[in-house]
Amino acid sequence: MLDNIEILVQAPVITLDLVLNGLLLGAIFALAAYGMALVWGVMNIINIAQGEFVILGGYVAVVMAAYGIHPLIAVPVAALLLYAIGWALYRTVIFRIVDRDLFTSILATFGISIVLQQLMNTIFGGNVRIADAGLGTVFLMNGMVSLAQVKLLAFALAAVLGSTLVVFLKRSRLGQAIRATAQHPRAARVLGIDTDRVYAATYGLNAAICGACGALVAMAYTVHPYIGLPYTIRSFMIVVVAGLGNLAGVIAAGLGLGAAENVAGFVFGTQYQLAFVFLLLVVVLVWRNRRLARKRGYLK
Amino acid sequence: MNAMLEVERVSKSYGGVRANRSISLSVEEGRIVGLIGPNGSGKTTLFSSIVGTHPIDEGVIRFEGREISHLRAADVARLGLIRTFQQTRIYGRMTCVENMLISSSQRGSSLFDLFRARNPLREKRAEELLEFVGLHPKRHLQAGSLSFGQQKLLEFAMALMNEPKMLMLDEPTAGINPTLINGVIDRLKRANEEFGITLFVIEHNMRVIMNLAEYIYCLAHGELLAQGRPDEVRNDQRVVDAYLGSH
Amino acid sequence: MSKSRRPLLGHLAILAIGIAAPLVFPAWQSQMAELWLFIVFALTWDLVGGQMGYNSFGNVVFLGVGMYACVVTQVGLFYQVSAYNDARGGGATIFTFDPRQYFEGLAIGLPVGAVLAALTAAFLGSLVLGMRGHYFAICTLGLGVAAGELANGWEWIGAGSGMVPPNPPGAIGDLSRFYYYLAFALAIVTFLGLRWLYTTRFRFAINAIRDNEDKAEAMGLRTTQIKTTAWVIAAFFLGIAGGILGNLKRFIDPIDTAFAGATFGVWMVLMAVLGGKGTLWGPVIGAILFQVFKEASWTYLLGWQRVALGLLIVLIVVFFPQGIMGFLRERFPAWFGHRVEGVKDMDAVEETKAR
Amino acid sequence: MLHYRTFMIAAVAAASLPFAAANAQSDGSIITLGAAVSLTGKYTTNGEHTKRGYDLAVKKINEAGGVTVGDETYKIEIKYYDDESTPARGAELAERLIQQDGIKFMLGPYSSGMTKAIAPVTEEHGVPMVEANGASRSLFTNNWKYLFATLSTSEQYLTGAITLVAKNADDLGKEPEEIKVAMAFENDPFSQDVREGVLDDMKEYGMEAVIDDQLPRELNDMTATLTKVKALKPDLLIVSGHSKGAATAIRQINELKVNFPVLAMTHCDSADIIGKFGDGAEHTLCATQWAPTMSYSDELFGSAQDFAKLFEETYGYAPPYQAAESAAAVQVYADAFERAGELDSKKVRDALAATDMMTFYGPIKFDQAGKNIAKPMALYQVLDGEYKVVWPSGVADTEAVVPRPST
Repeated sequence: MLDNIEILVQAPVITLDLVLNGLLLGAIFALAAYGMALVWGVMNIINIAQGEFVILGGYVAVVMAAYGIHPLIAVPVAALLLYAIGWALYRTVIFRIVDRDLFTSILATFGISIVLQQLMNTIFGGNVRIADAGLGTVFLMNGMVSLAQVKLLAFALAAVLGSTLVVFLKRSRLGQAIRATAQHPRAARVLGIDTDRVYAATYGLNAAICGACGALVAMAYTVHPYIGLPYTIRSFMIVVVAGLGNLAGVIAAGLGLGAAENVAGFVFGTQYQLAFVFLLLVVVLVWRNRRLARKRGYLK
Repeated sequence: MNAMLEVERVSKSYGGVRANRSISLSVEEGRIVGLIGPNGSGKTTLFSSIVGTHPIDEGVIRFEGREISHLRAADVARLGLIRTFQQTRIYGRMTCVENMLISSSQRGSSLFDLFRARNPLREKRAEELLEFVGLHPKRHLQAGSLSFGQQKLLEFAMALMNEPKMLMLDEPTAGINPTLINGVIDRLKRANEEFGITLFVIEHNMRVIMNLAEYIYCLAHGELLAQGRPDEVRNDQRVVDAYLGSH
Repeated sequence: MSKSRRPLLGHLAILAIGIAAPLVFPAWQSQMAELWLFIVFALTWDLVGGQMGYNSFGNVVFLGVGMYACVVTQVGLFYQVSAYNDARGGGATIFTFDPRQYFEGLAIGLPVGAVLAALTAAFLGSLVLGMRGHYFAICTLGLGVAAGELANGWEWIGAGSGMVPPNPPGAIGDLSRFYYYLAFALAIVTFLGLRWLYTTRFRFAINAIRDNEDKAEAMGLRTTQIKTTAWVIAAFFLGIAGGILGNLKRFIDPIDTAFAGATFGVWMVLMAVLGGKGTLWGPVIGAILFQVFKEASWTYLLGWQRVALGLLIVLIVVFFPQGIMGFLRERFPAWFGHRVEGVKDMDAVEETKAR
Repeated sequence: MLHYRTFMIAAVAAASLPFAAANAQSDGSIITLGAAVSLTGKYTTNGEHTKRGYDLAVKKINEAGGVTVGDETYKIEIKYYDDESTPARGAELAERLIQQDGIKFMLGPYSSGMTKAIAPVTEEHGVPMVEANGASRSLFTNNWKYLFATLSTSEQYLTGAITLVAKNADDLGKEPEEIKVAMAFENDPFSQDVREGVLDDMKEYGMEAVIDDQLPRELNDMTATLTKVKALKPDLLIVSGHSKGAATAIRQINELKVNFPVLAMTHCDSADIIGKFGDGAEHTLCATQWAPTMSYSDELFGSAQDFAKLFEETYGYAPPYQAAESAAAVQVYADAFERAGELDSKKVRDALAATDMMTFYGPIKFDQAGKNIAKPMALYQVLDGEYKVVWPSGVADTEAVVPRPST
């Protein structure tokens, strides 16, 4: 561990490399997290099937690539398909748990995630798949920092998608309805907003975001039926850190997590990378709780 | 000298809003003291500050001469200072008797006491107090199934079960059927006389508080506006203005 | 038959069935042993999740701690743990345990596992039990996964290669029968222990926390202390269950066996919910039904069993959240001692009192 | 209503459970082998290769008339369960196969972890298990009597790579003891055992490990490790993490343009790195148990090439070695049944222990511990988009290109 830190101190450019690559991955996490924050904030549902949506989107890109269609085209296609899937899931299951407690939604969406994993395994096989976008690599600082173009592209697309979403939520009628419902469902209902439809759209929108995100994952990383969990967990972590309804926070936390994770993996060894993420989650929660707790001491 | 509760220059703000500004008051042992004031004048905030639900920004709170400003809620309660809530809080999925049994005084008791065998004295006391508030026939019902008024009575009984030295009641008659209010006042007075419990009562209903309290403090906009005996306060022009102004 | 004797006879019948089952159905004994452990899982989860209302996804931490602590003790009493675990890569040493060593290790290992799990609960509880509601659920989820990942990186206990519990000496004979009875005994002790616990005021205290924690605090209950105690009790029994499970499974994978949040961790929640949260018998019934469903789906729905499991979770949570006991209580409140008296004469009583 | 239905379903399931334990064992003239393989979970791909290997051999043997035991001929069947890629489940299913389904002969699962979980069970019940996918060395240090493995054990997987690098150290401008090795192994029983073997081999030449990272099981990014590789410039990078590790490594090495002289890994063919990455996979050294170009043959399948062709016709892709070694495991059983002359577990075990046969997959002969000592491990190299065996020299198609030409 110490020699790893030594490397970083001696060659700061490596830190830069780690951080930049981490930021690129973080953008994808942030995108998925934004979807999770949307569903959580508007519908009060924690969607454990988030990662499975991402992987499903990835498979859309993989399948299209297999038919010779450039995976970039898969980004909107995956979003559309996943919107439909999300909408259908809402109409069959999710609408029944909207007004129940978070615990119910965690368990129910966990069930959904198992089913999705299994179906993906049956349909697409258990193999590791990729969608090749056929892009090169960008070098900086005498080749010491290398960034895959596809990751840069994914980063850019994530940014575009994110800002489109913000504009959509601000400007469009549906977006305004979603925001109104998030703030006060009962009042929204009184004002004539069909909250049920808003919820369906929100859940579909989240799935669509994940789908687009997944297509990027398939281009830049790998997909596999059982690898959704990391995306769920990191989305979760990001939302918890950033809080709901705080887009800037979600982006900052997403990018920060990506970078921190990469540096931690380098310093502690990759075997502790995931443990680091989770312990960070626990530490953040405990710290938040401490901060919120009153400063009154115990009676001695 | 025999002030049981002393509040000295207590301030508390939430976000940017200053809910309590340098409030000082005291409640003497054995008395019934009222706290009135228009909506949003900081009465409930002061209660919460006293019993330790949240930290105060400035000031000192003493109970029986001992500073409790930094104690947590549970520890304040264990000293014998118990509050009730405006929106009643009871244990909805437990029966009335169970509600009572877990409400007995925690003063000086340890975790271990929770594992002790049943205590017939405690059970008898619970029945008596349920009888006292008129809920005895409903003692085996789930508390959550009671009407709002009955829940208020149950909460009152639970507070008595705790054998507090001082009981702080947040609007004990709010939401209660007007025909039942006299019964509530009667029981509060009996609790004060028979059980020797000092009462500190937030009340909106002027008729009730004038009837009940021996001394009254009035808050407005987070500050102490007036104090005195009921008739003094009632005739205080500032109090009248505050109430009228709030409408 | 008198009313007080009926439950006694019922209990005796269960005891008889439990003792006779492995002799009658020897082929099923390891599944039945697992079932008894599942009952312990569900009962202990319900203590915190059902009775106290703190839905934990991290109880699997105590299972894993108990499992590792027990097995490490079993080995450590007689050999160097690091040497034992290094040998997985092929050492010359062969580690054998004679019957005395084997049972001695187990007799010390199980309590060590229980105590360590309880200590872990005390420590973690003081950190995370201050949180309310869903933040607690999330935090425990994180704890469960983090524990698995840490164990997965810790060389001393075998890291990702896992750890093999001591090989039982051949003289012992049918090992899974031995563990069946151990698991059975643990389930009985846990059940009776919790049944006693639920007769004390401690049960009222944790129910009060479930129903209204602020009120409980305002009434002088030190809630964090009580919550931690409940978690410690759950962890204690889970720790023993972990030790038994590790030896029963004979190979401890850090993520798939010990800190198996995605399987045991979720199953314990599911079993309690299925049977009915906040009841004594609910988790037991839930565990039985779940185990039967699980085993049946493995036989009849090969390759689709996880789909079936996922659908089961969704169905239970969405359509049957009150569980079997909850359902029965709604329909037949009288069975549960919830007396409902004539509402009409109640109002009359109230009126007279008020006058 | 729904509650009643739930209840009824559960009740029916409960009632029907005991009947599941019906008679599966050799009624009439069928021998049933039992296997718990990964049909779901993270090892699905390789579990499938394993199952297809078994199935193909069974089909072929039955077509050829089955096995003659004593005076009777038997057909072979396999009873499968899905272990979901979790060891805890594997042990349970083994017990189930033996106790409830009455299986007397077991085939192995996929992966070392799963085999580790199952072996104690089969051992306790005295049921022979011929396994083809548990390479971990520790499986063979327990004095187990009923465990036999057709494959070479894990410590041999990458011996070839170390040897080749040591031999070609000159071309790297170094002495063998100056060679710097970077290691990235998944944190699972198999890969960790491969690591142990690599460390032993390195010690022999005095090589130094400059990176020793363990990859998480939920692997989706190995940037941290590859950045270290960039910084420390090792001569050899070794990666082992089943199919997922192989695919992720090659993808990111190419993307980050990490340059180093030699890359060696496991599971190239089961991850199909050539199909996925084309040029990106060029010059990678891959551990393999078997290759279709090898010159082994037997009567059932013919040559290795014939097996490969048959497999491809049947399943539509070239057989990874996992399929070949699994098919061989069934052949071993068939052979042992015939030699044992009766279907008694103990007798069959003794016959298995005495196995000395040639198959399309290579020679099979078990040592005391039950591992196959007759067949060497081999090494592929990806050359011009094809897997070429480059080591050991006896079976090599061509000369290895080490280090890879710098581009």
